[in-house]
Amino acid sequence: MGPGAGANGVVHGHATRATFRTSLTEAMAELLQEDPRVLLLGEDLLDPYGGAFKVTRGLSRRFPGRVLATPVSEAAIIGAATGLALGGLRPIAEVMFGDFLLLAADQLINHAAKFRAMYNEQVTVPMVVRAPVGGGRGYGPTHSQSLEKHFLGVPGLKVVAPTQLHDPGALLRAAVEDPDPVLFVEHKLLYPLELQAADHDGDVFPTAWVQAGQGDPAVLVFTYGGGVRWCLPAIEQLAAAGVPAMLCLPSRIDRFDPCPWWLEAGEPRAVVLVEEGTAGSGWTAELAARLAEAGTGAHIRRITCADDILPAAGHLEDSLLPSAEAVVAAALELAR
Amino acid sequence: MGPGAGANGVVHGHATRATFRTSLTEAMAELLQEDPRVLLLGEDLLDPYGGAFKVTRGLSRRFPGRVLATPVSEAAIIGAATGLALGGLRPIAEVMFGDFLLLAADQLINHAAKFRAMYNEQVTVPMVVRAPVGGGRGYGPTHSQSLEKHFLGVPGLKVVAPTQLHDPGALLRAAVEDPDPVLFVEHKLLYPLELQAADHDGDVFPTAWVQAGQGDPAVLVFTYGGGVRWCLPAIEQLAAAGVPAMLCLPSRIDRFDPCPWWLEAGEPRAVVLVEEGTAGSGWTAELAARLAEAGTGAHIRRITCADDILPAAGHLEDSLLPSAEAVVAAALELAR
Amino acid sequence: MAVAEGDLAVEIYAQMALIRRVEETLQSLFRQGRMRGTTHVSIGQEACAAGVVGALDRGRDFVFSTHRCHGHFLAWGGEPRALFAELLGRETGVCGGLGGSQHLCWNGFFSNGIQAGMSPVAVGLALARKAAGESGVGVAFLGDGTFGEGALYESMNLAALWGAPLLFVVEDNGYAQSTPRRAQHAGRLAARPTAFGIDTVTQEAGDPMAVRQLATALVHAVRVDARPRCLYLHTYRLAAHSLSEDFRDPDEVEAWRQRDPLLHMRARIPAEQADAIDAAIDERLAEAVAAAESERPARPRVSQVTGATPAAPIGGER
Amino acid sequence: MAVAEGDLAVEIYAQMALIRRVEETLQSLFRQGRMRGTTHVSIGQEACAAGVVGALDRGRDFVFSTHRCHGHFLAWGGEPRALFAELLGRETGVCGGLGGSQHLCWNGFFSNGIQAGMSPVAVGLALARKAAGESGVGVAFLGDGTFGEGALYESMNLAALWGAPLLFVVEDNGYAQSTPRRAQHAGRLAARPTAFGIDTVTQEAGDPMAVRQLATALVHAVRVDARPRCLYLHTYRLAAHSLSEDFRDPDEVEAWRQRDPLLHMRARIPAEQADAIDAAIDERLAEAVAAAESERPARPRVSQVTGATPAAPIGGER
Ligand SMILES: Cc1ncc(C[n+]2csc(CCOP(=O)(O)OP(=O)(O)O)c2C)c(N)n1
Ligand SMILES: Cc1ncc(C[n+]2csc(CCOP(=O)(O)OP(=O)(O)O)c2C)c(N)n1
Ligand SMILES: [Mg+2]
Ligand SMILES: [Mg+2]
Repeated sequence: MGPGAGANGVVHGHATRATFRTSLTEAMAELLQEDPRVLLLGEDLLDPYGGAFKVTRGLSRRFPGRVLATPVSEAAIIGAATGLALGGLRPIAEVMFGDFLLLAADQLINHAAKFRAMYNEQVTVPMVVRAPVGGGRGYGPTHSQSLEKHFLGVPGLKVVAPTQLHDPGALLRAAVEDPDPVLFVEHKLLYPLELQAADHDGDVFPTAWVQAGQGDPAVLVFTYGGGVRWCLPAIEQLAAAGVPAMLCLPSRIDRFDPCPWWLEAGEPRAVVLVEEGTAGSGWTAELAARLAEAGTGAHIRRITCADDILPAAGHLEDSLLPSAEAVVAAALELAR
Repeated sequence: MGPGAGANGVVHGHATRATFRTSLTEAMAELLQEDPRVLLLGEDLLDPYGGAFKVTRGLSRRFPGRVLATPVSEAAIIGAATGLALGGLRPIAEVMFGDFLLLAADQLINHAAKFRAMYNEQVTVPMVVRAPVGGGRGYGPTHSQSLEKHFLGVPGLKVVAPTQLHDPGALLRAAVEDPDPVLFVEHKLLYPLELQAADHDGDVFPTAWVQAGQGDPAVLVFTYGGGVRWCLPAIEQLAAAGVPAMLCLPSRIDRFDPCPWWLEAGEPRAVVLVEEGTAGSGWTAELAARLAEAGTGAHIRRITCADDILPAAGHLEDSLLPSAEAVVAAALELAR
Repeated sequence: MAVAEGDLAVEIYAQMALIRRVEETLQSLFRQGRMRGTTHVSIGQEACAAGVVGALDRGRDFVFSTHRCHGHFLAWGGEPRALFAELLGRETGVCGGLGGSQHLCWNGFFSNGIQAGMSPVAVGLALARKAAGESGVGVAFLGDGTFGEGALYESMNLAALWGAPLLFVVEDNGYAQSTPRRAQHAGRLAARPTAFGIDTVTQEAGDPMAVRQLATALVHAVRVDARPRCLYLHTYRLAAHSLSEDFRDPDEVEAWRQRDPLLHMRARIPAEQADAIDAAIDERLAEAVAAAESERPARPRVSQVTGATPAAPIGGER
Repeated sequence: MAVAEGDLAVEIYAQMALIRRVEETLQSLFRQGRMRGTTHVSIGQEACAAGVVGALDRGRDFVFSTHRCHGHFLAWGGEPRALFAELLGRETGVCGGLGGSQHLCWNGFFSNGIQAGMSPVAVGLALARKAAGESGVGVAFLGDGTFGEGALYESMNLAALWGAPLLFVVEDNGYAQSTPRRAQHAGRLAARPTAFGIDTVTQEAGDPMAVRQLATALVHAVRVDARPRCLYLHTYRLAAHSLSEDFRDPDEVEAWRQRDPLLHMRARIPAEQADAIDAAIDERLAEAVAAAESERPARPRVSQVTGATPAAPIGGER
């Protein structure tokens, strides 16, 4: 779905104090209220604790019996959610840290994602797996990763990543209403942020965009999820330096095609692709490949986490992650 | 390591009857013979059965106590191998079908691959995980996949994929001698094939290449592992059609940089990237991204498995997998 | 009682004989090269399928099976013709030729090729049915080798903790592929479910009637209190693990062949009746194979849900 | 005996007091914003670390720990200063500042942040040491919540099957994060290792001397026959799970605080001796913190083993 398709430039009107986190919490409350098939499961979701990142806080009190605290069993959580979905329910499972998704990789890829296709459309698995991801909090190598790249390109599996420039709750609702399993990755650093208005297209999982500077963008930046924290300042800095730039933020990141956006943006020469995951066969690799295959001739630079573990020490972590400076530098070099 | 680096055009001299499978078996026999630290573990490895694909046949009889048949516990197999490696041994673990690697994804990615870096170089994990992968045998959706793409771009993890144009046994030896964990993927259809001579560079994990037709190649094809079964006939067909073509077959597929090869090949306009894994953020995405980022300006086409489960029915499976025809067609279109 | 028991014996024999003949037919189709891929037959273990699945109510219950699933599928009422068509890659196969031998789905029956992978899924479905106020009971079949997989224990714990109406049925045939049970497991397997709060009953599957009786009682118990149970069956497969060679001690196999539960059941009903059953099965299967082989090849999937649109050149330069 | 026992009590008290004060120091460093990230303290559980780790031989044994690893690390002989430096992100940290609170490695001590993920690794290392003919014993610590993870059972089975010289030590503090044990597990947890062929002994960790005695006996038993055992300790953490709020019933926490094993141990040795120990610890830790804070920031890793060379433009056109 390109920007041309359903682009309508609608700006979301959010309650003044809505944050990324409350938007998600409220959406789950509404879903639980409206649809008896919806239920939540995951580790430590119950009140008063309300989940490690407090996204489900208040829900178990409001909806007794509809929020389930599970054992520390990631594979069984996802497997059970799959069975609940097969049985007509609409489970939203939480994996406490996205790093632990690897424990459920078999359930997600060899079970949930396969059933509809391999059973010849006799069943669907309308399940959502929420997972907080990302670094920047000094949690160290096993609690800071952005492993969603390993779940891209999986037949039958969608991957959605909201930012504060989307409506995270609406995205979660769309994921719940989707007939297929959706991996829903939430960057930890975004939770406290207030939602921000942005243009977006009309897709069920909309792509948001922001332009900085006047005239056709000389630089087009693509990122998703937590990448917004570097790319938003970066395009402002570029604009301030006289280089008009556009940031494109898909919310559905699997199978995202940057080409229509590049055309729409006026075929800018410079394209910067940014992701927090480590280098190699990730999200930006797919985008770069599509831009290349389509013959855009764009000058492309990927900015990713370095090819290394994420250290606990904050200054080391920062030195490996992307940054606004890196995005700006790459953009200026390409646009030069 | 580009072709310039250690290219020596050496052609392997193999015993007449050596196959892909016997090369691996013999290499393991030699390693067991030479190095008391080497041991094998995996499901059903013992004689007379000798493993699901018979790669370890004869070894448990020749080396009693050095080949361990495990329970059906993929996570524990890889975890135990990791501990054995920490303890100074050189384990070679077999995962019966590459599809089951997902059950060990956490062990591979959050444990084995991380230890050396996250423990600040105090330990190494010299472990090899062998896994037969790929389709073409009608084994259905959970026994036919090429999931190695999900293990690319993992800090600390190498991925090696031999073909019959390499020396599979030598590659396995190099993997065993490597200080870091190596995922070693063997395409099921290659096992019975006789080894074939080819040019190769001087890397520990060499890249092999084959040229078809006279003069500078108009088309450069990259693939690995099982992809050789389509690409080898494809370059011959291209040559027969008057289009000189070159096939480049890296054995180490993680972090492979196609750019030096493209330069060496005379900067051909047409580059076809072929992998058996499904579309999206896979091996060919990374290659295309590198070619694009480097500003090669090459015309690129990726050929992958369709974005779908691999059906059991043979004709359906064939219809989703790449083929020599698809490679030829893409090459001709690009080179036109 | 005698009459009812006689009827039951006939029913069970017919079920077992059907399974046996279907799988023998599959073996010969593979041998003749008329099928490709691989398959796992349950020859010798039919009492497990006939005994357990027959205790279920097809209207509300459901079955999670394994790689060795044909017997369970047939006992559940699946059509031999649809099974043959599936393995032949025909459009009319159970899953349109997509799944093949290990990946079946039909009317509340599911199998998958990943050992123990279906156990948490079974827990989830059982809980969904329970939440819907249906009194359905699920059966989750497992082999002894599958006790190697951690996901099984996560599932047993969850099933017992949350009260999933699920009967775990273990078909302990003493081997996982080529490896004997004692080389795979420490402790006594049947003690494991108990340690996860699941009451477990052990039974020799050589007596199909006893299996049925026990399964009926257990399914009833699960239905009543919606708590999981485990039925641990000792059985033996008389055929090789899959299509590969059988390396077990021939004497051991022969000893079990002498105790073939199918023959045991056959002896419990009148010979003419058994002959008639056999003849009817042979006729039915001959027709089923012929029909399946004449059916159209499986068609490519229509809806590719999350399919990417193929990249097409959009730049101006080509 | 009285003297020896007195010595032992002093040793154990000193160990426990050190752990307590180190973790209290960590808490206040975090509160003051001098550390970032997160941490899990073992306040209240020190008897497990002091009792068990002290039973090991640092020359040949090894320890696999969990997210709640500081106590185990210190009991193993790890330096408070190196631990502070690690959490402060200093070059001289246990792992050069790379691992942080949960990911420690030093001299045969390993921890990782993935629940149960280290258990198969511990089995492997134990087998390697056994293969080398060393009589080393490994301890693998676990929490009650960690019994949710399937990998643990795969590991217990393998350990018992292959005879890994490993002592599984469970610190059952009744909670996993915010969730009480009874809301996570069916059946009796201590029965589970037994079902995998691992003899299990249960003990209240309120009595540190008894823990040491039992641990010593079990480590010896494992060393002699190279078969795994399990020591199942009942304990309680007096602090919150991590740095977040503690939602447990304050009365419950208070009741356990009254039974604080550290006070119990303190009462078993002469008061002046205890005071002296405390004072020495305080002095040592003040120095350690000051030293750690003055050390150089952690340096980027040098060898990036499998690092990719950054893509550089090679085409002629730019
Ligand atoms: C996760 C996984 N690991 C390994 C296999 C390969 N495999 C297929 S059947 C089998 C043995 C299973 O043994 P058991 O559970 O006893 O069942 P049986 O074959 O005896 O019926 C194995 C290891 C698999 N299908 N899935
Ligand atoms: C695989 C995995 N899942 C979840 C977590 C998050 N987590 C950290 S500690 C913890 C609770 C562990 O409970 P327990 O084993 O009882 O240890 P305790 O914290 O009580 O010492 C959880 C769920 C994790 N670290 N790893
Ligand atoms: Mg078996
Ligand atoms: Mg606990």
